Amino acid sequence: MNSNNNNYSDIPGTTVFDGNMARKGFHLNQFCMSLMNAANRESFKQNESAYLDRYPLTDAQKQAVLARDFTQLIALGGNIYYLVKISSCDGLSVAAAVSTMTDLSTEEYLDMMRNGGRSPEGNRYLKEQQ
Amino acid sequence: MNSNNNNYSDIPGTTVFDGNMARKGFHLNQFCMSLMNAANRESFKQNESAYLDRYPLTDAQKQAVLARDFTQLIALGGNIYYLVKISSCDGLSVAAAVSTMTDLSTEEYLDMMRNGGRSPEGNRYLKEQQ
Amino acid sequence: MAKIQAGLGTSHIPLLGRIMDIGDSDKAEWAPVFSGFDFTRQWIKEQKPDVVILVYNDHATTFDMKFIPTFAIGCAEAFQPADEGYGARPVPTVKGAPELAWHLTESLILQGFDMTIVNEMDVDHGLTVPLSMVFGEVEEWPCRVIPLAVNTVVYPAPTGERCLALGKALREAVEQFPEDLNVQVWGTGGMSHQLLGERAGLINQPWDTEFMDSLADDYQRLAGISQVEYIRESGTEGCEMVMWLIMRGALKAKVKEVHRHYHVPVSNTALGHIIFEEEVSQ
Amino acid sequence: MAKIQAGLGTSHIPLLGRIMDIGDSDKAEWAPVFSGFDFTRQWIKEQKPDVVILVYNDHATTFDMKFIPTFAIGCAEAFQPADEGYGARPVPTVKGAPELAWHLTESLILQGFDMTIVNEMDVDHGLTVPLSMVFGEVEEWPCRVIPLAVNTVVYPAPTGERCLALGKALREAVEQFPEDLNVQVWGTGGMSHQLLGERAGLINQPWDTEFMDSLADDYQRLAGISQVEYIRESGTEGCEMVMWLIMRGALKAKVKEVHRHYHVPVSNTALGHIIFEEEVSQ
Ligand SMILES: [Fe+3]
Ligand SMILES: [Fe+3]
Repeated sequence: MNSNNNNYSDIPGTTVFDGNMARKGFHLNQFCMSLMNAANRESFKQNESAYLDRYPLTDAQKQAVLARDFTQLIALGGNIYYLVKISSCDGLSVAAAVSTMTDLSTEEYLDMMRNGGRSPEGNRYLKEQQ
Repeated sequence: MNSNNNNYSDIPGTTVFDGNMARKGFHLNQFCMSLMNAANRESFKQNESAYLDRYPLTDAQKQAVLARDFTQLIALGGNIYYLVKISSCDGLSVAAAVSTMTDLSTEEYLDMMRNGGRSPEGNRYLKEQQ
Repeated sequence: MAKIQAGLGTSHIPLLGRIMDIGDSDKAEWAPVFSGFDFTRQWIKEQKPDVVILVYNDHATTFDMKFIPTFAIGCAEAFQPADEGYGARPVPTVKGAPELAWHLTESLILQGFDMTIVNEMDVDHGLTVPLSMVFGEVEEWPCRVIPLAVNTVVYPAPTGERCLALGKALREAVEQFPEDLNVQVWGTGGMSHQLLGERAGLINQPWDTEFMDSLADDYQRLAGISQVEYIRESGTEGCEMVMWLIMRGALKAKVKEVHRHYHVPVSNTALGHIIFEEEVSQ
Repeated sequence: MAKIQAGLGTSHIPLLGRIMDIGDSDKAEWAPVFSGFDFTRQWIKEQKPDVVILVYNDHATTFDMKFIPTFAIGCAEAFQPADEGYGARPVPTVKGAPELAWHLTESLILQGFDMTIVNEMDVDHGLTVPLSMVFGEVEEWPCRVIPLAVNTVVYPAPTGERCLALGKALREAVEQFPEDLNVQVWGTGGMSHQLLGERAGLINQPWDTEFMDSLADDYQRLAGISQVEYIRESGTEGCEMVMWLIMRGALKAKVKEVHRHYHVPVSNTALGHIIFEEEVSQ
């Protein structure tokens, strides 16, 4: 899966944060940025929906934040460095947040990493996966 | 007069806003920038000294702001695009503020401008003025 | 494909925006200034640009002393006229051209220009006054605008050579954009002026005239003028002229000057305005 | 005169800062990671750099989506470690070198690099983790630091060629600074990692090894690697390696590799570290 339409759109399981994604995700990412502030994190935790309404997000973006659906958030223009501000707020490690986008559980993901990570073999081109 | 120490320091009556000036004037210019906000302008007008104390300015910078001494403000690191935010706050035109740095009155300055401005002749090099 | 066939240079003097905004631009005393744009307002109706890449400098409005980008390109959907201290100018919202702007950004960075990408900003008189001078009083700006902000406030500004090269790279990038768009590049700022010090009020008419005379054909020489020479000859703010070189760089080697206007003074500044057209190959 | 005689590349993995900050870096499980910096901590005591030009990328900390500079240079007197969401790292304030930084800025802009000048910013793990890895736990950082932030978050990052050229221009500029200063350039970031998508966790050890093998002598080839190739081969975040090329560009053509360290994984990332020295002509 990826959300790009460019000369990098043939890379499997990868969305490049380019201008198209940046346009889609501008407000989503600025919302994430606001979580760098402790008082904002508090307000967000107290009432997530109300807090999200402060930002002109699409409904799909709001739902994806509430559901912590990182795959969807990436597709809707979120950038991972911004999105981890949500998972940090939840007390999750980056690895835990990242693993949810794969087809592995967090434990399986961490195991894969300990064993040298995901191999690039077969993972460079979409056509390799067909 | 100028406050620079570089290959443009031989230009009479001219201070180039370079790194040295920018370092000197950082807080002074950020104070000026704050006057872009109407509420801040109100606070400043109500008690100029108290407002200035919010910024880590030198005493000389504070005095020069209170005195609207633009020549001194330039020497202390002020940049003219920032400084005019003080004179706008006072309801002065840019030309009126600018004229105070010359040896002309505002009327004389405006007259000079109507007559084609200040000639560069004799105004290119300090040595021409000795 | 998108194309560039004309460019325009003009001062962006705040007082002129003010005069238009208070409804004084028809007054006889301002005729010598505004009449020089009569040709332009007719010309732009025939040209009908879809997008203007508007090169200007921010005057301590959006950028303060924290971050000072040398070249910043506006990729937002829209840009609001800035409140520069007495309320925002009562002019229309500036609509951006984000698809083209992002295309240009990508191309420029890959061509080796170190752009600052801007996704949200207000635009000051440097951008809105040229729009007013060229389009007059309108309900909507009749084209989309890509703001290209150049640092000329903090020394050093980018060199003339660099600005000329940026113009060339912009043309390359525009010509690779697949949509049929009529794009213009406007260089704004200048001409001679100095807003500070005992030397304030400096105006160098021969210098300004020589600059406009040389811009069509002898622009390589102009690109070699250092900022120190600009300051010495045409005042501390005279170096805004490098922004006209971005416009010139975006045009073909051969251009035709179809209009020129020069007036001294407008408040502290010499007003200059020029229009170039390329010959259109059929 | 100021001089550059050594450079260093290292990953800037946030977890390693965290481990040091909670006092766990001596634990046996982390020995394979930290032991690779034993040499470095001795070496840096002998080198005693006065100033480090620390090339890193900001990770949505100081720069948000509003302004995204391609190259930003920190000219402030000091930089505070940033609060990245769980309080600032308990490490010393980073002291700047504003005179040298402004000198570099002026020189780089005149050499045609379109720097964004930064007079105030907080610095994130990209900058403070390399300081911790190299200097260990200290009361004060033993040198001054000029942050040089490179955009690698939004596509496109500057090209490898551009980064190499920036390194060369930095050297030129440093060598023109009149004060006797021992300056180092550190390139940080990388190595292979991908933090998003189904392909998250990608690590390409042969690619990383090949990169480190080539950096001393075959760096021109490395400079030709496109961002798309970095992404394909070493993950979306793998393109941070262009920052090592700035370091390499700042060194002479002939360098000696005096140390290398590679470990997989640290959390999601391959850790790489290298040290180059120039031969000092007496
Ligand atoms: Fe201007
Ligand atoms: Fe990083």
